[in-house]
Order: sequence, then C-alpha cells, then structure tokens
Amino acid sequence: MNVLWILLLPMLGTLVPLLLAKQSRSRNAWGTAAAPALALAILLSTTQSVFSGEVLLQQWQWIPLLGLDLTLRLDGLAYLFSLLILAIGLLIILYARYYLSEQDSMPRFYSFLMLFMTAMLGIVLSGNILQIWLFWELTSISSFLLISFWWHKSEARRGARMALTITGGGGLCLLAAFLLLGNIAGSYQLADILEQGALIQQHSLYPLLLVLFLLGCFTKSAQFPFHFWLPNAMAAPTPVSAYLHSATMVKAGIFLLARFYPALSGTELWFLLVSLTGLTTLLVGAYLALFKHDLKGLLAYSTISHLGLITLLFGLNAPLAAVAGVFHIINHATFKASLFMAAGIIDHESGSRDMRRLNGLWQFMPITATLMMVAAAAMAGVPLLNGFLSKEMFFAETLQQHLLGALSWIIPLLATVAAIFSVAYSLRLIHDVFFNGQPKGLTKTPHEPPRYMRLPVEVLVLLCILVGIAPAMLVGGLLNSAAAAVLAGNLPEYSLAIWHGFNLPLLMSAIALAGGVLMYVKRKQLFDFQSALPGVDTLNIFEQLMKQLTRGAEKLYNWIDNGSLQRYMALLLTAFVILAGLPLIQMDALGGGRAEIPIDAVNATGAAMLLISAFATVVWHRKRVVALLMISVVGLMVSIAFTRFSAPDLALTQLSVEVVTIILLMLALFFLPHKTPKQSEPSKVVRDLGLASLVGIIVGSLSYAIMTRPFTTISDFFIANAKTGGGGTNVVNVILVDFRGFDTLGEIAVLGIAALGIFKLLTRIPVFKPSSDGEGRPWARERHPLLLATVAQSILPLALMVSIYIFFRGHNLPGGGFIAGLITAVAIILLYISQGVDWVKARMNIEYQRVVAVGLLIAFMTGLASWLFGRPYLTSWFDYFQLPLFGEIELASAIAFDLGVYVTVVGATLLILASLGKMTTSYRPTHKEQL
Amino acid sequence: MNHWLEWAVAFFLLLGGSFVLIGSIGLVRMPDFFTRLHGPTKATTLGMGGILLGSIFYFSMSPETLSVHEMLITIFLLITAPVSAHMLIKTALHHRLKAVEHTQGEQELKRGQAFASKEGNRSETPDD
Amino acid sequence: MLAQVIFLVFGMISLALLLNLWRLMRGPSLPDRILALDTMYINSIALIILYGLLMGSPLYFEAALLIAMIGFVSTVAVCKFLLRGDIIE
Amino acid sequence: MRMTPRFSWLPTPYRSLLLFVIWLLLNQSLALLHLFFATVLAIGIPWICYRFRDPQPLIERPGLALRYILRVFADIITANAQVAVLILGPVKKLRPAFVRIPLDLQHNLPLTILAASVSMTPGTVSADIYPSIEHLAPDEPQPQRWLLIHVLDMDNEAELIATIKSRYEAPLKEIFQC
Amino acid sequence: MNHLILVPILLPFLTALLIMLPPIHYSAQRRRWLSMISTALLLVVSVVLLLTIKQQGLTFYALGNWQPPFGIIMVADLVSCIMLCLTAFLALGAISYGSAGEDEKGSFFHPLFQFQLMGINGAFLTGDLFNLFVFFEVLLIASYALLIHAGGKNKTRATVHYVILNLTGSAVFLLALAILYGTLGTLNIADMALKVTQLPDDNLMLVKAGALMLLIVFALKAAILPLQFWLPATYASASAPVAALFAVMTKIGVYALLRVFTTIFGEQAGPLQGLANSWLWPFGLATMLLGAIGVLASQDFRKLVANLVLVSVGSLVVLVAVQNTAAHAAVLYYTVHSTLICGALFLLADLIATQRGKAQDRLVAARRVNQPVLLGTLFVLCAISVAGLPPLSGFIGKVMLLQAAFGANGQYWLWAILLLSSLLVLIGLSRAGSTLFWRVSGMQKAEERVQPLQLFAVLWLLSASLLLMVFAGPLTELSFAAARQLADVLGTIQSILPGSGVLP
Amino acid sequence: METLFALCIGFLTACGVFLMLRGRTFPVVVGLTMLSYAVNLFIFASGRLNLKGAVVLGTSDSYADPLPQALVLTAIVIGFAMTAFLVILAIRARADLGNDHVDGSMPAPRHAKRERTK
Ligand code: NA
Ligand code: NA
Repeated sequence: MNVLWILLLPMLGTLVPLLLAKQSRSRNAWGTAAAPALALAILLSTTQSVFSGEVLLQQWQWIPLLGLDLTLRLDGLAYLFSLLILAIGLLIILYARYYLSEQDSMPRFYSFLMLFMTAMLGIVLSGNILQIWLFWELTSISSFLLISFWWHKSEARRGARMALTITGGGGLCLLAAFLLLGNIAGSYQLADILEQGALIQQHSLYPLLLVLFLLGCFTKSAQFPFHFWLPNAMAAPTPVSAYLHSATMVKAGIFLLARFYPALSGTELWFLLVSLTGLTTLLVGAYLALFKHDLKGLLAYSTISHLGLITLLFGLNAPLAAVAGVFHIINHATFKASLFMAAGIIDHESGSRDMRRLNGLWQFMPITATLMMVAAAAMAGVPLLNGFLSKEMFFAETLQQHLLGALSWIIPLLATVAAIFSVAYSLRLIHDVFFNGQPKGLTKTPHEPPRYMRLPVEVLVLLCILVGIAPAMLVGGLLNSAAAAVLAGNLPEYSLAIWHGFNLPLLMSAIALAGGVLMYVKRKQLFDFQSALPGVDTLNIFEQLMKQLTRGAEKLYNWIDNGSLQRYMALLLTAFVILAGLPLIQMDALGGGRAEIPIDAVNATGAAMLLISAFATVVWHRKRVVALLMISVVGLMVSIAFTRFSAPDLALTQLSVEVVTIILLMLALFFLPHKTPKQSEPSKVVRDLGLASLVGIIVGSLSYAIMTRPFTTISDFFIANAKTGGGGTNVVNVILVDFRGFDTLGEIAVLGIAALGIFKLLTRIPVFKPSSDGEGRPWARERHPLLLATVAQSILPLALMVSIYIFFRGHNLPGGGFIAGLITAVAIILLYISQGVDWVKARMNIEYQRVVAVGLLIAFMTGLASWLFGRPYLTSWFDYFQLPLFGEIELASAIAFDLGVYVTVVGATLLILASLGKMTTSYRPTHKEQL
Repeated sequence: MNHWLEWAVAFFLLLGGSFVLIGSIGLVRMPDFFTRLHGPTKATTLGMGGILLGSIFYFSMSPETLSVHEMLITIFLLITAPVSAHMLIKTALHHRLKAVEHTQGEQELKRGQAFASKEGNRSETPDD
Repeated sequence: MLAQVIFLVFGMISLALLLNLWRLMRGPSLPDRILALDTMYINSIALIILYGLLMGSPLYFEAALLIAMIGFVSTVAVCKFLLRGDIIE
Repeated sequence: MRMTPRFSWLPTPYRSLLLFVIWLLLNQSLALLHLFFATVLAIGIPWICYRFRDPQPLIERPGLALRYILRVFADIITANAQVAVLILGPVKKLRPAFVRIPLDLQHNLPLTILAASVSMTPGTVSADIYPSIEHLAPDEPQPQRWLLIHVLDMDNEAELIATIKSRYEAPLKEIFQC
Repeated sequence: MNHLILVPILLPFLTALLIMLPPIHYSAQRRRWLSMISTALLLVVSVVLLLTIKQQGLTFYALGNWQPPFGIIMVADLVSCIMLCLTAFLALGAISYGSAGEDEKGSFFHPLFQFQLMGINGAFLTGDLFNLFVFFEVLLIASYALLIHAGGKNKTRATVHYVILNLTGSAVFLLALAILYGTLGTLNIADMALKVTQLPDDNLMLVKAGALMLLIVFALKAAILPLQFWLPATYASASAPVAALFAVMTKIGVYALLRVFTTIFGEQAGPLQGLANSWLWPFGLATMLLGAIGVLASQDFRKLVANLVLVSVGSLVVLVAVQNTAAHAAVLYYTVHSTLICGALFLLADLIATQRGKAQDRLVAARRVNQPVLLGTLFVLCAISVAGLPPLSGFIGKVMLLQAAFGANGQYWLWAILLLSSLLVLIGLSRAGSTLFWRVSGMQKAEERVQPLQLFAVLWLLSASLLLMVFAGPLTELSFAAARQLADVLGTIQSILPGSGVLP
Repeated sequence: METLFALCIGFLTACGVFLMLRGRTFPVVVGLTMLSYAVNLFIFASGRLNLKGAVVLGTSDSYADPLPQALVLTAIVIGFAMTAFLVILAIRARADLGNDHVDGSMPAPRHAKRERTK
C-alpha cells in the first residue's frame, strides 16, 4: 500500500492547486506542497527496508492480454530517484511561490508541475516496462505544458514544440525497444527482464533493440546530437528549468540506463554507443557552455555536459563506474538545481540573465552570491564539495578502462579537457556575474530575494557542502542501495573518503582547476575564436526544418491529391482494371462450355440499335438534348432485352423508371448549360478511351465467362415455395415482398431518403433561370398547350385505373407496388407539366415528404405486425377465403407491404419532380416551410 | 385450332406490320419535318391497330379466354398520338423549321411561327 | 403458317425500327429526332406484342401498355422543354 | 350547353362507363368479383379525379357522339390508306400546304377532339390553335381562333376547309350543344 | 426468436418516420428530444445485445422466417455488436451536439441522421451480401443528404466528388455481387463461405475477380490509398455533428473487409484464402503514411482531423491484412478508440472554429478563443488520445497494434511507418494546438460560448477514451473473444447452416 | 446470344465509363445512367439467359432464375434514387459555384499553370 501512495498522492495533488485556485498564493503553495510532503514522508518510512536490500513490490491486474499489469517496485534506485523528485520538487514549489508573478496562473503552474512529478515518480517506481513508457510519455507531455507556460512568448512555444518533437520521437523508439524487449524476454515485468540479461544480449534483435532503447534515453537526456532542445527549453520559467532540466526529467534517460544496466550493459556495442556518446556530449556541452552569455544557457550546456559525464560512466561497463554515475546523479541534482534557482533569483531581482549586462552583483546580493559560488565550486569539482568526490571517482574510472585498446588513454585525456572547460565556465559564472565591474543597463536595481525564495537554494548548497565533507555518513546508504540495484547486487568495493592520497585522479583534478583558471584568464582569445565561427541558431534551424517539412508535406500531398475528380475516377478505374483484370489473365479459358443460345435476326437488330445508340450518346454527349434522346433509345432497348429474356417485371420497372428519369433530366437541363464545352485535351481523351475500353473489355469478358458456365443456385427454392410459402405465382414479386422483403424495405427507404435529400438540396437554392434556350431563342409563348392540358386530364383516371390494376396483379403476374406507384406519379407529373404548379396546388395541397413517411410507415408496420403473432419481422401471411357470390379471394400481408411501397414511390417521385418543378414558382422549397 | 381465326390473325398482323413499316418509311423518305410527321402519326397508329387486333384474335384462339385488353393500348394510342403530333409541330414552329420549297400557304406558316413565339400582344388577331 | 407470318412481321418491325434510328441519328432538327424517338417507342410496342404472340404468353401486354404511356409522356416533356425550357411551371 | 354534372357522386358518367369497361377488359373476366370492383372503381376514380378537371361542356347527344366516333374510325382507315400511297409514291409530286381554318368552337374539350380528329384523318395534322387565350383576363371577350393544319397533299383549300368544318366541327357543336 | 437483434435497425427507422410525421414534426424541441432519446435507447439496446451475445454466442435472425441460405438473415456476433455499441455511443454524442442548434440550419436533420444510423447498423448486422449492398446504399444516400446539411460552397463541391465516386463504387459492388452470385449461386455470407470450399477449379479465378472487386468497394469506403481522395474534403467540409458521425463511416469499410475476407475467404477457402492481404498490406501502410503527411500538410484543423482518420484507417487495414487473432482484436479495439476520438475532435474543431471568428479553424494567427482553458484542456486531452500518447486509450491501441504485428511478414515496415506517422502526427498536432490557442493576434475576444449540450457531446465522446483505458482489461479480452469468434468460420457456418454437414 | 449479350454489356460499360470520366456534371450523369444499364444487364446475366422462362408459375416448364431479376429490380430503384440525387446535386453545384465542372471550378489551362510555377 505504501508505494502506491507515493505515486498516488502527487497524482491527487494535481487537483489541489485547481481546487485552491481562489485561495491566496501562499495557501495555494502550501496546499500543493502537502501531497508531495506526505509522499516524501512515506518514502522515508521505507528507508530501512530499502537500504537493507528489500524490494517493495505491489501489483494489480490491468490489461493482462497485453502483458501490462500495474506494478510498483521500490528498490534502491527507485528510492534514490523518488527522493530527488520529491525533495527537490518540494523546494521548487516553495521557490516558485515567490518566482511567479501576479499575472502568472499559479494553479495552472502547480497543477502541471504536480503532473510532471507524478509522471517522474511513475517512471522510477514502475515495475512493468510498458508502464514505464506510459509515464515516460507523460513527462514529455507535462514538460511541453511547462516549457510553454509563457505561451505568449514565441520562443517558449517553439522551445516546447522542439522538446516535444525530440523527446516524443525518442519515446516512440523507446516503445519499440520495450516491445522487442518484452517479446524477447516473454514478459513485460521489469523483474523478469532484468533476470534475462544473457538471453537478451544473445538475441539477434539485441542491436536493434539497444539502438532504439538508447535513442529513447539519449533524446530525453539531451545527449549529443539531440542535445539542442535543452537550451531552447530554457524559455520555461526558472523553477521548471531547475526541476526538469537539472534534477529530474533529463535524468530520466540516465535512469533508464541505470535501470536496464543489468539486462543490456556489458557488451561491446553498449560500450561503443553509450560511452562514446557520453564522451562527445561531455565535451561538446562543456565547450559550448563557456560561450553562453545567457545565465540559463550556460547552465543548460553545463547540464548537457554533466549528463554526458554520467552517460559515459554507465557506458564504461565497469561496476565502479556505475557507482560513480549514481553518485554523480545525486551531486549534480543538488548543485545544478541550486544554481538554476540562484540564476532565477538573479533574473527575478535584476531583470536580466545576460552576463554581459550582469556585473558586480556581489554588492547587491552577497548572500545569493555566496550560495551560488559554493554551488558553482561544487560543479567545478573543488575539493570538500560533493562535485569533487564524484568527479574524482569519474577520473579514476576513466583510467581503469581498456576498452579502446591501445587508444584507451584518450578517454582520461578528454575527460580532463572537459573538466578544464567545466572549471572555466564555473569561474565565469561567478566572476562575470558577481564581479567584473558594474552592471550595465539593468532595468531595476538588483537586491536580495525574499527570505523563503532563497531557502531552497540554501538547503541544497548546504547539502553540497555536507556531502562534500561527510559523504559516507550522509549518502553512503543511499548510494549503496541505489548502486546495488543498478548492479543487480554485484556491488564492488569502494570508499567514499574525501582523501585517497596523491594519485592520478587528484592530479587530473589539479590540472583541471589550474587549466580552468588559466583558460578563463585567457578567455578573450577563446571568445574571439568562437565568435569567428559561424553561429548556429538551433531554434531557427529547427523551425526552418519544421517549416520545410510542413511545406514539403504540403507539396507532396497536393501533388498526390490535386482536387480533380477526373484523377480520382481514373485511379478508381485503374484499380478496377488491375484487380479485376489480373484474375482474368490467370484464367485458362474464358468460355465455360455451356451451350449458347443461337442468335436470331431480331435480337441482332436490337443489339445493333443498342450499340449504335450508346455510341451515338458518347459521340454527341456535348449536345445534351441529343444525348438524352440517344440514351432513351438505349434504355428502351434494355427494356426490350428484359422482355425478350423472360423478365417482364424488369421491363416494366425499367420503362417506368425511364420516363421519370427523362423528365428529371429535362427539368435539370433547364438549370444547366445545354452544351458541354470542349475542354479535354486530346491526350486525356485518349487516356480515358483506353481506360474505358479496358473496363468494358473486362466487364464484358466476366459476363461472358459467367453466362457460359454451368450453375446451381438457391433460386430453385424460391420457385418451389413461391406459391405454397409466399402465396403468389409471380416469383420475382414474391422474392421482393416476401423472401427478400427486407431488401425492398431498404430500397424504398433509399428512395425516400433520396427524396428528402433532394428537397434539402433545393432548399434556398439561388435560382438561375435562363430566358432563352441554347440557341438564344426566347421561350415559346404558350405555357400550357390546350390539347395537352385537356388530354392530360383525361389520361389521369385511365392511368389511375391501370396503376390499380398493376398493383393488385403484382403478386401473381408481372406488376406490383413500385410500378403502380410510378404510373400514378407520372400521371400526376403530366398534370404538372400540362397545367402548372399553381393549378395542381390549388387542387391538391399535400406535403409529399409526409406521403413518403406514411408509405414507409405502412411497410414498416406490416413487417412489425408479424411480431404480434410471435413470428420474425416481415413474416408473410396469406389465406384464401370463400365469399358468397364472389367466390374465392386471396388476402395477403404482401398486399399491405406493397401498398407501403406504392405510397412511398408516389410520394418520393412527386417530392423529387415537383420540388424541382416548383423552383421557378412561388412554391420554391424553403426551410421555413418545412418547419 | 380455328382455321378462320388463324387467317384473320395473319391478315391483321401483316396489315399492321406493313403500315408500321410504311410509317417509318415516311419518316425517312419525306422531305421536311412537317411531311415526315404524317407517316408516324397516322400510318403507324393504324398499323398498331392492326397488330393489336391480330394479337386479340390470336389470344382468343385458345378456348377459355377472350383476350381483348389490347384494346386499351389502341385507345391509349388514339388519344395520345394527336397530342404528340401537336406538341411536335408546335416545337417545329417554334424552332422555325423550314418547310419544303413548294409548300403552299407560306404566310400561314410564318403566322403560325410568329404566334408560337411572340411575346405580349396576346389579343392580336392573325388578320393581314 | 402463322409462325412464318409472325417472323415476317418481326422483320418489318425491325426494319421500321432501324429506319427510325436512322432518322433519329440523321436529324437534322431536334423535332425530327424527337419524332423518330416517339415512333420508335410505338414500334417497340409492336415488337413486344409480337414477342407475346411468339411465346404464346400474355405476360408482355403490360410492358406494351407502359411503353404507350411513357413514349407519350417523354415526347411531351421533351417538346415542352424545347418550347418553354421549364417543363413544370 | 351544360357544364355542371347531374350527380355529384357521378360527375362524369361516360368516363365512368369507359373505366368500367376498361377494368373488365384489363382483367378479361366477367366474374361477379370483377364486376363489383369495376363498379367501385368506375365510381371512385372519377370522383377523385373530378377535382383535376377543368369544367367542360358535357355530352348532350350520346348517340351522335357514337356515330361521330365510328365515322372518325372509318376515316382513319381510309385516310391512312391514302397516306400510305402518298408515302410510297413519288415524293416530288406531293403538294404539302399549311391551311388555316376559322373556328366556331370555343371550349377546350370540343376543340381538342376536333384537333385530334383532324390529326388522325385525311392527310392533315393539327399544328396549332391560336391565338392562345391563356393570358386572357376573365372579362375580356374571346377572340376569333384559328386552327392551323399541315396538309400532306392538298388539292383544293376551300374544299378541305369546308369538309373539316362540316364533317367534324359541326357534329361536335351538336354533341356538346355549344 | 430474439427480436432484439433487429431493434438497432428498426428503432432508428421508426424514429426517423415519426419525426417526419405529426405531432413530432411540428416542433424543433420534440424532434430533438425524440431523436436523442431514441439514440440513447439505441445505445442501451446495443449494449444489452452485446451482453446477450457474449453469453449465448453467435445468433442470427431470419427475416420473414425464411431460413438461411434462402432468406435474409441478420447475424449478431461479438464483432457486429461491438460496432453497434460504437455507433450508438458516437451517435449520441453527435446528435447531442447537433441538437444545440446545428440541426435547424437545414431541413430533415434528425430523420436523415436516424436513417443514417439505420443504414450503418444494418450494414453491421446483415449476414447477406446483397442486403449489405442495400444497407450501404441506405447509409450512403443518408450521408449524401447529411453532407450538404447547412449548405455552403465547400460542402457542395465536396459532395459532388463524394457522390460520384461512391456511385461508381456502388456499380462495382453490384458487379462483384453478380459475379459471386453467378459462380457461387447464393447470397448468404456463411453459405458463400461454404460454397467457396466446393468451388470447381474452373470458377476459381472468376470468384477471385469478384472478391477483388469487393475489395475495391470496401477500400473506397474505408478510404484506402489510392481511393482515399474523397475523404479529406468531405470530412473537413461537413457540418460538425455529421463529420463526427462520419468518423464511423470509414470503419464500415474496414468492417466489411474484415467480414468478407475473413469469413468468405477465410481459412476454409483453400486457394482463395486471404487473397486480399497482399493488396491491403502495402496500401494500408501507404495510407497511414499519406495521412500522417496530410496531418502535417493541413492548413486547417478540420482537414487535419480528417487526415487523422486516414492514419487510423491505414493502421487498421494493415492489421486486417495481418490476419491473426491478436491483429483482429487490435483492429476492434483501435476502431472503437479512433472512431470516438476522431468524432470528439470534429466536434471540438467546430467549437474552436466558432470562437475564432473569421479565421475559423485555419491554422493562422487569429483572435483568441473565448474559453481558452476549457477548449485548450479538451484539445490537449483529445490530442493525447489521438496521438496514441498515454494515459488515454490511444496508447493502448498503439501498443496493441504494434504487438499484433509480431511475427508478421514485414513487421518492421509496419513498426517503422506506424512510429514515424505517430511522430508526424505529434508534430502536426503540437503545431496545430499552439497555433490555435497561442498565436493570438489582437486582443478582441469572441462572444460565442460553448453550449451545455455541445460540451456534453464532446465530454461524452472523450469519456470513452478514459473508459477504454480504465476498463482496458475486460475490453481487450472482449476484442480477443470477438476476433476468435470471427476467425472461427467453420463454427459460424455450423451455427447458421446447421444442416450443411461436416466441412473438410 | 451470350456473346452478343456480353458484347453489349462491355460496350455499354465502356461508353458509360468514358462519359463518367468527363469533366462536367451532365455527361457524368448520362454516363452513370449508361453504366447502370450495363450493371443491371450484368446482374441479370449472372442468372444465365433464358428466352422462354418468365418466372410466373404455371406459364413455362423451365423458368429463368428469378433471384437476379429481383436483385436488378432493387438495383434499378436504388440507381434511380441515386441518379436523381446526383442530378439535383449538379443543379445545386451550378447554382452555388457558378459552373458545372465536377470540381466546382474550371481547371486552369496547362500553360497558365506552368507560368504560375515559374
Ligand atoms: Na557579466
Ligand atoms: Na418549374
């Protein structure tokens, strides 16, 4: 339970500042501090058992199928990091109370900070590697929010995005590494993985895994060449820098190196990748730090350098080096956090961080200056301070390794060079800021900070001194247990004494101190040399890179997707040609051996007419009216084909749909140009012709292949059961209203919806009403020719009669509700054509959308009625009744269903055609009318 | 099978088919739109009547039924053919189609075209 | 004998249809084309009735009836379109 | 001339009769059931459709009407034979013409029947009835209207006009009493 | 027989009709409430159905009491039930959002919305290939009509493309159906799976042609490269609730792929087994990458979200091609996650656009949103989830996807492209977020505020991401169970066609 | 006959596809209509051709396959609904966008495009 609370309390703590938002700033700070303080207390309560080597474990099932169980694991390493996170976190909370101004939203800051703390604790306490990743990414997110806290500053936004991009990318690599790791080890539990070091290192995927893993660690820990995000993250408020960029987040990568040390280290590859990266980073960071004029910039590069140092230590594949690494983690956290906070104080109280302007601050803030001097000295590795101890160990370790064979001496040499730089920039930090003449152009007079703002710095500096003097007493146990965890129990002999006698490491330290002082004294030449080099503005480069990436993406995307439907269609059809054509090519023979029906002259004539008129439609497609007439012939021939090949129902439907379509197209042509301009380039026409021919050839061949193959189908069932089970002799109709009635229900729904959609399309459409036809003739004078009007009125009853006839016979003979509905609708449309909208509206004022709804409802309810009899939806019913005089009659539920179809069709057709017709009248569809 | 009926069927079918064909020949042969209109309007209608009569007789040959519903198609064609012709010739007037050269009553044609298209002056009488 | 007659008439109707198509393609004016199409519709009725005779089946009657109706309505609609542009006004 | 029907439930009796017959034609049956349906529909459909009908003069002389129909039928057959000959004959010898016939009839229904009869019979096609009275205000007097016809082969214009007026227009005036 | 299976289709249908008729028809409030209540009820029904099926196993409903393979059947298995629940959940969010005023910007919003649901649910439930076509058409026609809701030039332009492409797609669907019917002689999916095993060699390639044509159709619906072109403009221009609902539309394509290519051409299909995989794999990867590039390239936020949809589609399709239980389980989990979160993003985009004045959702400096804290928080949460960052559901989805690829051919391609596209998405989202909320020009604030119903809608959809995370254990188990059921083709055939005898 | 039938289907498809590839809405509508004819005939043909088998019970002894006919009926109706929607959409696009190009705007001529990129 204990370990859980260490994580849970800060998590709950994210809410505290939000809840206290209305309270005073101090209360907010104290309230926020309460949760981590309590967590710290719990952590301290476990000291005994952790130091004794116990591993506290807690586990809950979460996603067993992914191998992701919530596991908390507190060992020495986790203890060390938790301690750093919580303790320094508390100091930061206190510090931030004074650092943040009135304009800054304190609840937001504290909430983000607590979120970050939770994430960090999550990483170090996790006992499951997927869970580690979960918290790992959470640190990226929360640090993004913290870096961009002053979002109105452009460099804050950019810095945050840069950090997120780099660490996010690294996080993805880490995920891949973890998945590989889990897969190799057969478990995602940390404990299992740490035991499988040998297995993992022998696996063929180990190199890939390691590279991915290190990419994750190095990006987070700002190792070269990913280091550049860290200086740019300095746009964040200083408490953030002090916390994230010195003590915690940048250490997350280091933490992982330490955490997986037993499983991954010890190989040649590990050494090469880790130690060389660390060494490079150590040098690059130290060198660049010297030339930064920004206080925080200098600290940032120094952090990079120290992180490189720690990385190098872990890369040396030596147990003692690992111990030194752990030790330096502690020391770096203390002195760097205090330095950042002190820098923040200077910034806060003097209004600047530019060391070219900050001079002689000793006279204004002696206490702060003293504190900073001590911390800087610790950073430089001055004896009696904690930094000296770990640096000493570091030097010793660089001397112990023989990894580069005969060239192994390079490592201690370069380490010393880095140390010289380290001393030089530390010296600059002190001298340039606190002495070196008078301040230049500061906006306010610097002064000491409030009492409690300095307190965190004081505490940390005190620790630097105390650890420096009595290391074994103060951090002996901590280091011991942490190092033991890193080394999986194989702790080497080592001593934390201040004095190891005169030895090579001490000499290296001395050289570093002396060299550093000398270098600082001679800094002028170095600075001149550096300023002669071309400056590298990483932020701008990154921004430019991102812009180029975006622009490149845009260009590529627009090149692929140029917004032209013709291209989309061509691609769709090409896909068709390839996918449908390939199997055809693989086929042995197209024909399937089924005997063909002989061709007769009449059918040949029909086919010829069909082909000619289809061809004519294409040829004349730009003369739209002519094309329409030609395609009517095609439609007519198709209907005749249906009749010829024993499908009277199809012919009827095709014919009735045909007429409605022609009316529709005629209506539409009024609002569209009558001619299509010639626009396609010849090459495009050729391409289209080719594509169309290929599609045609494939479809025709497929059809031929099917028709000439023998066949067995479920249709025999329909023929056998139409009369006995469906009560009708027209099998097609019985299929429609009974066997597959659900299709029909969907089909009339489509029709109804289309009608609604069309009404919607016509609502409030801007009318464009041509005053003359395509040739420029004004329209004819007579709106409603007399003969047509009279005849249309006489045809109506006839058509109604025919449609009733067609309706009722449908079940047993060709016909049915759909065709009947279209006949009725056409008869009414004929009235619209011959008499106009006003005339019809005066005699019949129906909202057709309601007719559609009623029709659908009838069909729907017919289906539902079968539930009353405990039957599935749409179960049909029919029976024969013997009536006196009339004889036998059949009643069937199919009739009711067909009635629904009929009403829907009438409603939908009229809604479509009449709405379109009404566009030029005072009854135009508007939205209000419908409301 | 009733022999007489069979003859009747053959007769009417042949008669109808001939007239239908003649109507279409007219459509192709005649020199201008107005003369072309006559064939399809009249000959074809009659031809259809013949074929439909043939069909009526044919289906009446089978013993149990008297098939007369083809009458309905005939009625329909008789009602609609003049209207179609009327609409077509109105369109032709509106489009000012030329009549073949030796057509008599040129002014009547002109006047008809004028009335088809003229806007306004609705009560004007077609007097010279 | 009847079968031969029916085939003969089939031939006549087919020829008539082709003639219609010729006029439809040839034009020259739109009314000419519409007239040709209207005639084609009517001739198709004959064709379908003949199919009915050939099959000895009355199932084709409705298709013929329907063509009579749609031929008329589409002809009227196209003419109205050419006359007034707006077919429902 | 009478424009309003005798029975409101049976506004158009001849049309009802026609529908009654058509229903029986369609179903090809004289069974009691169909007779019953035919009656219902013959009454019901005209009743529904009556609102979609402009008032027209009613047939006052049904006998005459029947005779007129038979005459037109006979004319169709003879006229068609003539037209067939003309179509197959030499095209050059045709004497096409446009002719204008003054109209005595005024109402839409008789005019329509006249125009239709003319279209179906002797080598003539009705082209137009003008002027149109569509835009006429209700109080304006009706102008003299004309029937424009196209003749395929015209012999004598006056004779043709006289034939049409006497053979078709006069009986229609009689039938509708207008 | 359990009528419950049919309710997800019938309920929205009836609701749509009732909304069009008096007395509901008359008042906007009544229309809204009926629509919302009905959708909530739909969710309840879907969940109950899911629980029932989980207990009883696969169940089917024979419409008209005509037994398969002759009649049309609706099949409820875990996969379809999960999709039903997803749709209802999403729809409730979308309809709530729409009821805050968007619905009155054009006619028939609620009926069309319900019709759309009917079509979608029908497509999920049907066990008949032609009936699937019909429901596709129902949902398509409703989507056409919804797409133009509230009007505007962009909508019209996008709709023209969308409609024409889909009409072509429908034609291909019909051709494919005809080929399959003409060779297999049946339309029932389970029966087709059975008939495929008895196919004469002569017909093999014909069936393959039909199947690959179906692949085109579903790829078009799912928006797989090179058939994805309709998607960005369509989704970016649609009215917010419509776009949110559309988030599930591409998933219908993925679902159909899963259904057809694991059942009909599943393990029993012999030489035709898994015939789509070699196509789906590369094109899925390409789609994913293109979507990620699109996220970077997008000049406005809605287009960015539309491209996020593409990314998710690409990931799903690749996994469909992997064709193992873990992959299909991942597909299911990830589908639910990505659909809901994309829906939430579309709604959120609308809220942001409304508050940014003229700039709308374009990624340029503009006036500050009125409620930066609220919208910003929502944005961050949505972004975290959709980018696959922890702790929201996206991260679980991503882990599932990556894990499922273990052992697949070309696993590293998938990993590389998936991770790369994740990075690109992260970059794109951080750019979008910082532009939308932080690049402020002028101090003028808009007056628009988020309405309660709108807020509810976004929170509702976002809460899904949280629930998917918290209950990830049982939900992944459910996904695996569903995937196992899906893969058990022989079992499916046995339960639908019990008389079909023992298969080879 | 099957050959002829397949030829017609293929030719109609090709014509329809060609028209659907045009740049204006109206030819696309016409092309779509043509393609629908082809597709309907194709579905119909999947039940194999039969000259003498209208599926009305009691009128024949070898019936055509009724199922494709029913499918075609559904396809015709749905096709009609879709065509209608597309037609009206074309009108709407013309009204909203001022032209009847499928992309809602005239594509710039090629040489003009090249100049712009220069
Ligand atoms: Na200075
Ligand atoms: Na109009």
